[in-house]
Amino acid sequence: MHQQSTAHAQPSPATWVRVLILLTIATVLEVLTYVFESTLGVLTAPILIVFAAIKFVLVVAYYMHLKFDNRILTGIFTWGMLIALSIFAAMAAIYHIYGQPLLTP
Amino acid sequence: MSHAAGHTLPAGEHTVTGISHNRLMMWTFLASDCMFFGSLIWVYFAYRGRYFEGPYPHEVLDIPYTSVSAAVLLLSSFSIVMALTALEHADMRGFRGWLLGTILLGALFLGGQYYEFITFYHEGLTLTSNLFGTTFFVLTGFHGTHVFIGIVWLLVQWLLSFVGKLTPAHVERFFVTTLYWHFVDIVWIIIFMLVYLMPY
Amino acid sequence: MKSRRRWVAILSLVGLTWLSSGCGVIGGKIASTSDAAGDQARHIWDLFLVPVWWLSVAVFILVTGWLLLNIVLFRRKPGDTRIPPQVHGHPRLEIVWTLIPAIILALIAIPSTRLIFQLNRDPGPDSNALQVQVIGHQWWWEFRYPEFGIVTAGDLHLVVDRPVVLTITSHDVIHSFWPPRLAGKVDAVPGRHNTMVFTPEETGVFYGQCAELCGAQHAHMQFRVVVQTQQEFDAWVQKHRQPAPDPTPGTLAATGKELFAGTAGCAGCHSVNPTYDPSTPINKTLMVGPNLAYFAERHTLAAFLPNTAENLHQWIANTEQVKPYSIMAEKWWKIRAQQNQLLTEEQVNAIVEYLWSLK
Amino acid sequence: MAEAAIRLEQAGYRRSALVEWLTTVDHKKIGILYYWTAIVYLLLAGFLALLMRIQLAQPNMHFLGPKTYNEVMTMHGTMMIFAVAMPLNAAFFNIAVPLMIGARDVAFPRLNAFSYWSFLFGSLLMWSSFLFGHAPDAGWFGYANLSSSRLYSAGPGLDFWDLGLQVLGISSIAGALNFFVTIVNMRAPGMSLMRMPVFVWMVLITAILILLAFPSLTVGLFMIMFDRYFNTNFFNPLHGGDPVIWQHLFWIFGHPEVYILVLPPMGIISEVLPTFSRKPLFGAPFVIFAGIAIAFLSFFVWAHHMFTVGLGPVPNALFAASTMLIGIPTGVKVFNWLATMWGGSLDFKTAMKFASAAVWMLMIGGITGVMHATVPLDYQQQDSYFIVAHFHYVIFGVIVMGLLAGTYYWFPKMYGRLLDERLGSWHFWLTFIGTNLTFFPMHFVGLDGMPRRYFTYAAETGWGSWNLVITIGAFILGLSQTLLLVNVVKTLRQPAAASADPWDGRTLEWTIPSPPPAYNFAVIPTVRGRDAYWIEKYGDGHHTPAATDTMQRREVHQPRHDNPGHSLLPPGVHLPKPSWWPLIVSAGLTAMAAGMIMHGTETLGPLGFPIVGLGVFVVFFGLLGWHFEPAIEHEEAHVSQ
Repeated sequence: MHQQSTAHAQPSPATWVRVLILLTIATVLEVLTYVFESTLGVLTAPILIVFAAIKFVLVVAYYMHLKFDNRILTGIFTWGMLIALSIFAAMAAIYHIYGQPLLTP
Repeated sequence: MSHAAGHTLPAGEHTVTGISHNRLMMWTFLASDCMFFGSLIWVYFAYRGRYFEGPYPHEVLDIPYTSVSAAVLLLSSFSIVMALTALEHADMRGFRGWLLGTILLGALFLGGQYYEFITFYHEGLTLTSNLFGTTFFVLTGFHGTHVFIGIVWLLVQWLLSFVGKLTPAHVERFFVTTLYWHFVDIVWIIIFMLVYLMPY
Repeated sequence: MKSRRRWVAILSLVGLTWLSSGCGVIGGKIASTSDAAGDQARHIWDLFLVPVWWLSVAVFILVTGWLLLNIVLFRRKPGDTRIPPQVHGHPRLEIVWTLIPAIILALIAIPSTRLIFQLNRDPGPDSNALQVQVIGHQWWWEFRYPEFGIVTAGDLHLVVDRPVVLTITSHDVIHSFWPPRLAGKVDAVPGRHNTMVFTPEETGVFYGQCAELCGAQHAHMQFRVVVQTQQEFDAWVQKHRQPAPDPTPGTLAATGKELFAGTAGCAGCHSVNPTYDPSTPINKTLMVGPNLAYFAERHTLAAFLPNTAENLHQWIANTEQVKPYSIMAEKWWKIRAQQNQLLTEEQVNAIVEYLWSLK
Repeated sequence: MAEAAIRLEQAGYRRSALVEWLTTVDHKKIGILYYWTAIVYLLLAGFLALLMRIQLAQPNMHFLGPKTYNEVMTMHGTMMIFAVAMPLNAAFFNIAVPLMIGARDVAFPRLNAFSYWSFLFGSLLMWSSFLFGHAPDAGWFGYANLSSSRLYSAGPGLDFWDLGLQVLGISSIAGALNFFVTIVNMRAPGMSLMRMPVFVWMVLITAILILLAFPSLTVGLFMIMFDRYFNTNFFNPLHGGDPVIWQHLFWIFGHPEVYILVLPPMGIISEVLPTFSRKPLFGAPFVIFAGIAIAFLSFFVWAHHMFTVGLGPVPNALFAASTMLIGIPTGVKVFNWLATMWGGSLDFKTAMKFASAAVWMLMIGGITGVMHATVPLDYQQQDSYFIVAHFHYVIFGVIVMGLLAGTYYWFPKMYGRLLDERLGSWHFWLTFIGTNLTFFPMHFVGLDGMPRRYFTYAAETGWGSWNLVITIGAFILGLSQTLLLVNVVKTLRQPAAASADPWDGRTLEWTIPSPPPAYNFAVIPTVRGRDAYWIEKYGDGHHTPAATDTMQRREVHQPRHDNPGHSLLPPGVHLPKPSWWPLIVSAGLTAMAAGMIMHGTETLGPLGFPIVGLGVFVVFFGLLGWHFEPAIEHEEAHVSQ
């Protein structure tokens, strides 16, 4: 019953190839961002994060079938990711915004 | 033909959600593993830049080299999904071929990591040399361990396919393996971005 | 039978309520957080009483009262097979008792947040605040006064009504600095320096201790805070800028000094010079053991014993029994015991005499 | 048990009772194994607590030395949390959850056995540290760098702690995966999520918490292990390492852990109160959502254990606010429980006594919890006996009392007998008085400035008199627990005569005999609402009438275990097959941990890595064997048809 509600075009090897091409392009752009770091300046980090996120979502949605699969699975994985990301943000803030100067030995 | 990697449940299994027990467990485990790698990553990130002595990241990291190995791992995600499609179509020859390809790509990635570690070691970066060494080796090392377990798991399934213990009837079981393999890949997407490409 | 049980319940509840009302059960002890002698401890205790304590009492009475009413009113009679009305819920009530805790918490959160920022406020350069560095060691406290280049251990000297900014760190593992009557606690973490700001409001000698598990002798890591008037403090600083005078030659104390610096090996870890170079980083050790300058003036010995001649004698002669696992027991007493080089009774007496001459 | 033997006899072979317990994959038996292992540990860890109380009864006692005291204190805390409270929870997951959702077993029966065996071996590994004279001594939270540096904690004590916890963590994660999948996938037809019993809800939430919280502990423990074995710098300040990172990792795990411990007992309370009040749980959806809210918030409050660490006023204020938010759903739960009792017909059986006392204890523990969330107050209370009082009110007052309520409540489902009510009443009252006598005065010594984890204190501190009261209370509390054992022994000597539904229960486990047959349900029931069985018996009082063809009638007359004529499985029922592999794999896993501990010692060092290798070998081939073994006994299925 769930399959019907989320019915999509049946993924075929052509889909996998298309995703692979996108992944490759994103990786190349990612490395290029790194190469042109000095030009991009503060934009480097957000651009890198966007490309990584795109790759991440492509693999999870297509190769791992979340796009075609039961929504419950998406929910489970998203909550795990969400809590991990939130704690990451909190830790980053604690250490890099509110952090105190370190004592050097 | 089973659809989208076996929306059909294995014989004799009835579930409320229509998701097989194994698939549900694997996704739940992966959510849990997010927190595992999350913990490693946020410790790495908290210590970022707190390196009292060298070698520093920019002195040792070799981006072109690692870009290739990141691409190798991405490619293995593609080949394993091809193996899955082959199994769904009961194409055992194709399945074995793509699966072997995946195993070899995984092994290539691990070999690359081994070579990278050795190089860093010779440049003076060790587990104990500084905080970068400690956090870098432990984070990427745990990822490598995941890859290694994945390779063993795939190898076992590859061998089983020759003795008739892995057949198109077991597509759901194999699908769960591919989930694990892809997860290892997406973890590397994050590590590659955060550890290698992110400017210091 | 039934009624007796009910009385047990009621009496024990009444008893607990009485106990929890705090009738003379706390306070009046050397570490009571209710007997504030410093502004931080006073602010905290005031916040504890109003609003936290009284709101807690209100919640306690509300919940206990409701529970007792339930027990008294709705207890099933023997043979009663009645099925009570099947009430599934009441959304409006749910809203009410979601709001009640929310309001109570807001009433606590607002003054609490204000106090957090107040307690962490840097008094600024105009405040004439005293600067002291506090360094935790296993298991004793070191105090350095960078303004005066003075170092001491065990006793922290402060000035009444003059704010103090403590910079707290640790030399080995995590400790926590806690003078309960003056202020709350701040952890001493190796590799970090934390600050604590407070103003002592009474003169006297106040008890302090370590509050974070730091190894075997965690319970024996006390200090004393000596709060003095400005004049007394100035005199103390003046005195501590010079080393204590040498004992008269030929006396027992003079023999003790020789032993201290020589065969007894004390000087390997302990200095008797009260001054140090103030530019030394806070996490650089001056000496392995506590600085013993003007030792005779200290209130404690080995970070927990009253500083008496008998205790000192015991400590030197029987370190392993007095404070096992301490560096002095492990690295000095035990090694000397193995090599059969423990000090003789006369030698211990001489060292005690020497240390007691340091005043 | 007898039933399984008959069943196996038909398959052509018979196993001894011992082999049967070692290879069982039946959730009811695994639950009983969990239960008794945890109860034995409860008594052992409680004994450690009494040792501490003797030492602290008066100032300057010389009963335990400083190091021994720290070892006893560390093992008391670690074992009570990981080897008592969590496994007792797991025991009730096993005993009750499949029955309450109308399932014949859990989703992965062999994984369930694996969880139990790795819990047993991991905890035995940790206890064995006493035999080697090096018990862990850095507290149950093992703060780095005291725990992570061999300079400050020599000997293998902390290695036992670190690796033992890793094994226990794997056990918990395996159990949580299993129960998550079971609850999501195996509910009886008609049991939508909102019709699920509240206990099952709390187990579901707990499983999610375990899955998301434990990895952080695992990673932290690995870091301590690397620091201790390979001199890495995670917590080494000389190379910039910050010991506070461990506290973050530990409390990111540790605070959800509190709710991992307390939510299942809260679920038990939410089952016991309605049953003995003859009323449905008041505002059940709100109680469920309160549980979800608590679980979600628990991931964002960890730094309230670290207010004195020096994070700065802004993080402190934010974490204080998020912590206080947890007070709201907790309050909602308490009020809903009280409203459940209001207007009911309250039958104060022992289970009900424990459950209502737990509500009251939660209120006290909750109030002091809010005090700690108030950062300035925490500056004084942190690491003092006030904290010890607070969390013992929660851990003993709510968790243990809730689990004791569960014991009296579900004992018929474990053994087919009802525990003695008179002894139960004595047990309850002595426990209640002992608990309050022990833990309430701790508030006073805490406010009088007594820090935790002190092995002794001076007479001049004035803490002596209350400490004596505490010690007396602790002995009352400790000794009164023997009444539970007396009660069990007495009860088990009587014939198994409990009816299927002794309490006039509300949920599905009461539709089947006590104890249930191996297959639980001959016919999987269809659920028409929350309190599924109550509705069949009496209707819900509103729209749903009682059933004429009740589940009671259909199910209660299922074959009893002592009736050999009915020992055949119902048609179409496949039971999981007993298996040695879970035992073997968890033994291999424990061998890996034990080898690592040996590697850190001087005498057994060279043996270490070979034993780790052996463990890996056993785990790998154990998993292969597991994989090849059919999970279901097909022969039996044929015999029965």
